[in-house]
Amino acid sequence: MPPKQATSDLRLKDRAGSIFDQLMPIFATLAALLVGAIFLMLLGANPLVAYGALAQGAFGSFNAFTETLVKAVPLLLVGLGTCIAYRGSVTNIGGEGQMIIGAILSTWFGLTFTELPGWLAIIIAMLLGIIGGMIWGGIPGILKAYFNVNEILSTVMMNAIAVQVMNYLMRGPMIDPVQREAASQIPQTARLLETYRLPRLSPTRLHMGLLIAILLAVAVYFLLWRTTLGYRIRAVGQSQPASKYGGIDVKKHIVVALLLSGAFAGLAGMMQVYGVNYRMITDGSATGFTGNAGFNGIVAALFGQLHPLITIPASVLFGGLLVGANAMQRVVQVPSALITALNGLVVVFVVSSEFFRRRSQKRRQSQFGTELAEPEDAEMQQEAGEA
Amino acid sequence: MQKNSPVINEKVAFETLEMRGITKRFPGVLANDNVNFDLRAGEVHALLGENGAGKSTLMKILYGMYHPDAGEILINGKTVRINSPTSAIQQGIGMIHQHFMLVPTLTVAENVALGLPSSRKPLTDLDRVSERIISLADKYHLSIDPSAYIWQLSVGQQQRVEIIKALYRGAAILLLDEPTAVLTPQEVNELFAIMRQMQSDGYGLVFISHKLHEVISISERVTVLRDGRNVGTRLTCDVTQNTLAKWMVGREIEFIKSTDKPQVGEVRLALEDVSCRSDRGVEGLRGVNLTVHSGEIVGLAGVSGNGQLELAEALTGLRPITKGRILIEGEDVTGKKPAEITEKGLSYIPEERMKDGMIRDFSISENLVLREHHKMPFSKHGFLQMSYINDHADRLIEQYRVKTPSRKTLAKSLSGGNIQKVLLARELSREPRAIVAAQPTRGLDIGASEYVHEQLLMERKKGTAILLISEDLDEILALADRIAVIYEGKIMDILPRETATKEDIGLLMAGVHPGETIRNEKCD
Amino acid sequence: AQTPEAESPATGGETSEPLRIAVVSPSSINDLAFTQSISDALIVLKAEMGDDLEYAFTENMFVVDDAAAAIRDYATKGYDIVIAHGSQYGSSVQEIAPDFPETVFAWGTTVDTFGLPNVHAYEAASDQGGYVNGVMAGMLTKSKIIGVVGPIETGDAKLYVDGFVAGVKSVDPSIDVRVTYIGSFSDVALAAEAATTHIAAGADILTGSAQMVVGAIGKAEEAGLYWFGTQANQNAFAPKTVVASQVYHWEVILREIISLHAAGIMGGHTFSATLQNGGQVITINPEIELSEEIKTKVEEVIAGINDGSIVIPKP
Amino acid sequence: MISDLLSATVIIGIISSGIRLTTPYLFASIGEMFGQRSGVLNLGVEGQMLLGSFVAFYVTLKTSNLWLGLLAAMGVGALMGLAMAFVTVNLHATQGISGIGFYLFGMGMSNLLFQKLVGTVEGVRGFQKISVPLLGKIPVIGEIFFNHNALVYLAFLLVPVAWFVLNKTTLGLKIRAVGENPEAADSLGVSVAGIRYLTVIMGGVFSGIAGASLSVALLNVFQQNMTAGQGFIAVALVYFGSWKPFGILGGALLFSMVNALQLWIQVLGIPIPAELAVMMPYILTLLVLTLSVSKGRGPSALTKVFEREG
Ligand SMILES: Nc1ncnc2c1ncn2[C@@H]1O[C@H](COP(=O)(O)OP(=O)(O)OP(=O)(O)O)[C@@H](O)[C@H]1O
Ligand SMILES: Nc1ncnc2c1ncn2[C@@H]1O[C@H](COP(=O)(O)OP(=O)(O)OP(=O)(O)O)[C@@H](O)[C@H]1O
Ligand SMILES: [Mg+2]
Ligand SMILES: [Mg+2]
Repeated sequence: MPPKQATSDLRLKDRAGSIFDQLMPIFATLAALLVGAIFLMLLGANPLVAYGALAQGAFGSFNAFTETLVKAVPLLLVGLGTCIAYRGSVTNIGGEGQMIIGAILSTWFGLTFTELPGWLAIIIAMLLGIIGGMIWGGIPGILKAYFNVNEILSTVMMNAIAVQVMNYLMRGPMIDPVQREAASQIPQTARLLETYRLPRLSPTRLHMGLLIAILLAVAVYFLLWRTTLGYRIRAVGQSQPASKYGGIDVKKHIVVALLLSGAFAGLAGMMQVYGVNYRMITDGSATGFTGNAGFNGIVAALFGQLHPLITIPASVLFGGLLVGANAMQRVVQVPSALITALNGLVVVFVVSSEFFRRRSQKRRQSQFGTELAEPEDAEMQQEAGEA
Repeated sequence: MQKNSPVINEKVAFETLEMRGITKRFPGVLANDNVNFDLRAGEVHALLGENGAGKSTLMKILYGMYHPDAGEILINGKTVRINSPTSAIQQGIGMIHQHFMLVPTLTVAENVALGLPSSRKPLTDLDRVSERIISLADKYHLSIDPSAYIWQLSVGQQQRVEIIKALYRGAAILLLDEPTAVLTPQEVNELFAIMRQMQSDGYGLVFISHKLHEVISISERVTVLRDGRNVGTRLTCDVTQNTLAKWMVGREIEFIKSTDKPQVGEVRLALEDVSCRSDRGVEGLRGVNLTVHSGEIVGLAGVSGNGQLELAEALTGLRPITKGRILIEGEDVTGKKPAEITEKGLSYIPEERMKDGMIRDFSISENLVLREHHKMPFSKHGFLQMSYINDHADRLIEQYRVKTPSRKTLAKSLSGGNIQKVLLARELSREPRAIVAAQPTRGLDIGASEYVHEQLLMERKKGTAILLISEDLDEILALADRIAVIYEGKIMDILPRETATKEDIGLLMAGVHPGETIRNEKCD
Repeated sequence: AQTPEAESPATGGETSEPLRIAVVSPSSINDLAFTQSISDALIVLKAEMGDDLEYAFTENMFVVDDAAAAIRDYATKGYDIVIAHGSQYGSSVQEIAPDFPETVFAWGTTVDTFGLPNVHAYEAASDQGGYVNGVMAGMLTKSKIIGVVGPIETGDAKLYVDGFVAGVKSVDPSIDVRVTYIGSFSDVALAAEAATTHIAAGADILTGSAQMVVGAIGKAEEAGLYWFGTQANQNAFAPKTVVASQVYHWEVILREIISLHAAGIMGGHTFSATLQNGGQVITINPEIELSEEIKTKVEEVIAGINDGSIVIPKP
Repeated sequence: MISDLLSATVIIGIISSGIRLTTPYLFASIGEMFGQRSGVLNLGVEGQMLLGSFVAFYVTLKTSNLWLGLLAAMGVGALMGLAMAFVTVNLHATQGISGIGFYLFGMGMSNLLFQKLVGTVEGVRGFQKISVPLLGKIPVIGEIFFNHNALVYLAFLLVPVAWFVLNKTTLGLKIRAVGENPEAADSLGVSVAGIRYLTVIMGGVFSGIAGASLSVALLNVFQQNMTAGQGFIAVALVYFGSWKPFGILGGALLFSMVNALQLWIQVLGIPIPAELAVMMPYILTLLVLTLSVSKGRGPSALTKVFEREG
C-alpha cells in the first residue's frame, strides 16, 4: 500500500467528490420537482408557492418536522428490511402484507390482554408484530427456497391475501364492539389502552418508534457487516454456488433474509397502531392501513443506497416529501393525484441518478487511482473495518 | 452483410492485417502500450504473455469490443474502422472468446443464425442454417448436431460451435483467445487439425495460449507482450520453450517436476463404490473406488465431463451420492454437509474458481474467510472480528504475494492468477489434511502455474493428501505420484507415475485399456 | 352573490370575513359516490353563499395518517369548520379537536362526538334509502332474484345493503336477494363481473354501493335490467337503467352546522341525513316509467319511515 | 348448495366470466413477458394500464372513434415503455424500483387527467360483442367462446402469435438470446439495447391495450385506479407461466376462473365469508405454483444491466 502522506491530498479531493456523489439522490429529487413544476403551472398553480408550501409543510416548523418523522418511521423500518432482502438478493415487495399481519397480531394481543404493565405489553406487542411480519415474509421465503416459487409472484399474492384477512377481522372477530352495535359499522378495532401506547414527545405525534427504528438501523448495519449471519446473507445474495462451497446453507439463508425483511415490516405495522392510530382501521385496501409504506419503504432504502445508516436520512427526506406534498396540495388546491404522479417521478429520477453517481465515482477512480474508490460494498467494508 | 446476401457469407478476401501503435488505457492500467502486431493469410500467429499482459485486450480491440485510445488497424493495406463486433464481422474477423459467447438455452443452429439475415424473413430459416452447418462441419471435420442445445454440449463441442459461427459469417481471420485452456489433449489435437486445415485454406489465425509447447507446435510466428508492450515478434522456428519462457517473464523459468519419492502415510481420503448423479440427472459416477494417502499426490486424468466434477463435489459434500461411502481419515462422512466436511480438514480448489470458489463482489479479505467466517478467531458469538479478519488478509496477501492494491479490493477486479493465489491462500492456510485441487492452473501463465505447483508440492511434503484433477497431462505427469484415469464415471485404472506413459493414459482416457484391441464387429 | 347579509344564513354579525370550511375526504371528488356527495354539497353551499364561503377540499386521503395531518393543518390555518368526511377519521378527530377549541370539527359518517365540545358528528341513515330502493326493487322484480354488488362488508355499504334487503323482503319475503362483496373499492372489472354473474344466475334487478359499481351499472345497462343507485345521483350515468338513486344532500346538515357555529355552538350535536330532513333524497329517474302503484308505494314508505311507522329491521 | 356449482349455468358462467377477466391479463402479461424474455422486469404495468385505460376512454369519448382510442392507448403505453427502456437500458436504473416509479406516475397521471379533462364518471360506447359467424351460433359453446368483443378475441389470438414470434422468427431468436446472454448476442452484432427498447415499448403498447380493454371494451367507463392491482397480477402471471405464452394463458385462465368461481360461490349464497372467497384466486395461484413440478427458469439476464466494457 502507498504511504499515507502521498495520498492524503488526493483523499481529500476524493472525499469531496464522494460527498457530491452521495447527494445525487437529492439532486435527482430536485430535478423531478422541476418537471413537476410544469404540471403545477399547467394546473394553474404557482410552482414557487407550491414548493414553498411543500418545504414548509415538511420541515417548516417543529410540528411539521415531527410529522415528517412520524411518516419516516415505517419507511425506515420497511427500508431496513429491504436493505437486508436486497443484500440477500431477494425482492420483497410484500411489505404491505407483512405490515398488515404484524399489526393484526400485535393489535389482537393489545386488545385481548389488558392487565399487563404497559412496558411489558409494548414489548410483547413488538415481538408479535415482528412475528406476524416474519410469518408473512417467511412463507414466500420457504416457497422460494424449497419450492422454487418466485418471490415477486408470491409476495404480490400474499399482499392481496393479507388485505382480505384484515378486512374479515375488522368487520368480524376484531371489530370495535362499539361499532358492532352501531349503525356505522366502521371497520376498525377498539382503541388500545392508554398505557399500551408508545410514549410520545408531547404535544406532537412523534413516538418512541423513531428511536427504536434508528437503533435498529444501527443494528442492521452491524448485522450485515459485522455478524456471521449478515456475512452469510450477503454471500448468498452475491453467489449461491460459492456460498454452498463456503458451507453456507443457501436455502436457509434465503428464508432468513425474507424472515428478517418481513420482521421489520411487521414491526412497522405494529408501530402504526401502537404509536400513531392506537387502533387498526381499514378502508378495504392495503394502502388504507399502510399508507403505502410497504412500497415507499423500498424506495426509501434505495434513496439510502441500500445502506441501513444512509436509509435513516433517506427515510426522513422521503417522508418529508410525502408529508410536504400533501401540505402543498392543501395550499395550492391541486388534485391529490398530482402528488402521486410526482412521487412516481421522484422515484424514477432517483433510481436513474444512480447511473450518474456511479459514473462520477468511476471518473474519480481513474483520476485518483483505483485504490481509493472502490464500489459500494468495499467502501462499506472499509467503514466497517475502520469503525 | 449486404442486403439480399446469400444466407452464408463467402469468406472475406484477406491478405494482411496490421495493427499499428495500439494503445488502450483502463483506470489505473495501461493495458496496451503502442502495440504493433500483424497477421498474414495462411499463418498461425501466436500471442504470448503473462496474465494481464494485454493479450485479450488487443484482441478485443481488433474485434471491436474495446475502443483503442490510439492506433490504427489496416486490412489488406487499407485503414479500417472497427468500432463494434458487427463491423469486425464485416471485415472478416471472427473471435473465439475464452468465455464462450453462446446462449445455452438455444440450439446450435439458433446460435449460429443469431443476428444473421434470414432467407425467410421475418421467420428464421433454421433448416437452411442447419444444412450449411453440416456442410461446414464436414469440411473441417467438426462433427456437430445443429439441433442440439448448447447446454447439452461438452466444452470442446461448444468451441466448435464458436468456430462454425465465425466461419459461417465468412470470417477469414480467426482470433482464438486461450482456446486450449479448457480442452482435453484429444480435443486439442482435433482443434489443431482444424486450425491447420484452415491455415492451408488461407485463413489467418491468432492463437493465444499459456502452454508453450502448443505455441511451438502450431504457430509460424510468435509475438510476446509484456506489461502491455510488444517485446518482439519471432519466427517460431527460431525459439525454444525455454527462450520463450524467459522472454515472457524476463527471467529463467525452471519447469518443476516432483522427483523425490513420496513419504506416503495413512489413507486420508477414500471413496468406496461411490455413485452419484450429474447435473443432467444421469449417472455421473458409477461405483468409484479411490484412495489418497497422506503425503502423496494422486492425479485424476480424464476427458472433461467424465465425472471429475461430480467426484470432486461428492468428496466435498456439495453433491449427494446415491451409493457407496466416503471416508476422510477413516471416518465415514457420507451424507455430511459441506461445512462438516470442511471441518474435517478437507480443502477444495474448485475448477470454476470465479463461480464456485470466490464471491466476485466481496473484498479479498471477505473472500479469505469464506470457509472459516463462523469460526474463532474470525467470529465470536456470531460477531465478525474485523481486526482478525483484516490481519489475516494482510498476512496472506503478503505471504502468497497477491498483487492487489489492498485487501478491500473486490475479487472481481483481480486477474486470473491473483484470484488463484487468493484461493490457494485461503485453502492452504487452513492447514488442511487433504486437498482436492481441480484444474488449479487453468488459464494461468507460466509464472503463476509454477507458483501453484510449488505450493502443492510443499503441501505434499507436509504430509497432506492431494487429489489433483487435471486435463493437462503434462501437469499430472509432473506432479502426481499415482495417476487415476476416469472415464464415463468409472476409474479405468490407476498407474504409478514411474510406469505411466502419455500414450497409455491417453488410451485409458478414451475408455480403452492399453493392450486391448478393439475390432469393429462388422470386420469379423 | 350580491348582498351577502341578506342571503347568508351563517355569517351572523361579521360581514367582512367569509366563513372558511375545509373538507378532508377519502376518495376522489368525482367518484360518483361518497366523496362526490360531500363535494356536491359544498358546491351547493358555495352557490348559495357566494363570497361568504371559502372552502378547501382535500381528497384521496385514504391514508388515515395523511388525513390526520390535513385535519390538523386546516385547523392550524384557522378554518372555522373542518369536516372529516370519513368514518375512519374518528380517532384523528378525537385527538386533534381538543387542541383547537376555536374550530368546529364535523365528523362523518357516524354518531360519536366523543363528548368533545367542538365536535359534531353526522351520519347518513343509508338504510332508509336502501329500504325505499329495496321496496321498489321488490315490486319491479319478475324473476324474484335481485343481485347486490358491494365493496367490503362494513360501514355505509353494509348499512345500505341491509336496508335494501329489508325493503325487498317487506314486499315479498320469498324474493331472493343475493349479496356479493368483491373485496375492493376500485376493481371495476370485478364489480362488473359480479353483476354479470348475478344476471347469469337470474337476477333482473341490481344494486350496489361504492365507486367501483360503475362497471356493474354498465352490465345492467347492457342486459337491459334495472339498477338502483346510492350515495350520489347515478341516474344520468345510465338513464335507461338506473331507476332511482338514493342521494345524499349533506348541505342540509352543513347548513345546520353553519348556523350553530354562527350562534356560537361549536359541537356536541349529532346529525343524521334522513329522508325526513332532506339530507337524503330518493331521486327517481324521470326517464324510467314507473307504475302509479310503485310511485304511491314509495311515497307511503317514505312517509312511514319519516313518521316512524316503518321501522327498518336490523339483520 | 355446493352442488349448485356444478350446474350448467354456473359452469358456463364461470368459463365466460373467466374469459372476459383473462383478457386484460393476457395483453399485459404477454407484453411483460416479451420485456422479461429480453431481460427487463417492468413492474410499472399497472401504471401503463391505467394511463392506457384513461387515454382510450378519453379519446373515444371525444372522437367517438374506438380505434382512435385504442391507438391512443397504444401510443401512451409506448411512451411509458420508451421512458422505462431509457432509464433501465441507458441509465441502468434498478428495474424493479423504476417500475414502481412508473406505476405511481401512471396512477397519478391517469387520475389527474381524469379529474381535469372529464370530471365525472361517464360511459362511452365501446367495442361491441361480435358473434363469430357460424361458430357463434353453436349452442352453449357459441355463447361461451364466440360471443365477445373484438379485444377478447385479439387477446386470445395474441397467445399463439406471441409463441410464434418468440420461437419462429428472427426477432424472437434475438429476444431470447438477449435475455439469456446479452454478451453473446452483442458479439454477433445484435443490438441488446435495441431489442430491449423494442420489447419494453411493445410491453407498454400491450399494457396500454390491456387498459383499453377495460375502459372501452369490457366496462366502457373510466374510474380512478380501476385496474385495482391487475398490473401486478399480470407481472406475477409471467412468473406463473414460466415466461411462455401458453403457460401465461393457463395461469391467467386459472386466476380468472377461480375469481369467477368465487363470485358464484357468493351469488349462490354458499356460507363462507366473502373475504375468503375473494382470497381464493390468490391462494390457489400460489398453491398450484408451489405444487407444480416443472417451474421454468427465468431468463438468465433478467434484471441485469448490460454494459459493453472498454
Ligand atoms: N474491462 C477492463 N476494465 C479495466 N481494466 C481492464 C479491463 N480489461 C483488462 N483490463 C486491464 O488490462 C490489463 C490487460 O488485460 P488482458 O485481459 O488484456 O490480459 P491478458 O494478457 O489477456 O491476461 P490473461 O493471460 O490473464 O488472459 C489487465 O492488467 C487489466 O488490469
Ligand atoms: N472490471 C474490471 N476491472 C478491472 N480489471 C478487470 C476488469 N475486468 C477484467 N479485468 C482484468 O482483465 C484481466 C483479464 O480479465 P478477464 O478475466 O475478464 O479476461 P480474460 O483474460 O479473457 O479471462 P481470464 O482471466 O480467464 O484469463 C485481468 O487481469 C483482470 O484484472
Ligand atoms: Mg486474456
Ligand atoms: Mg486469461
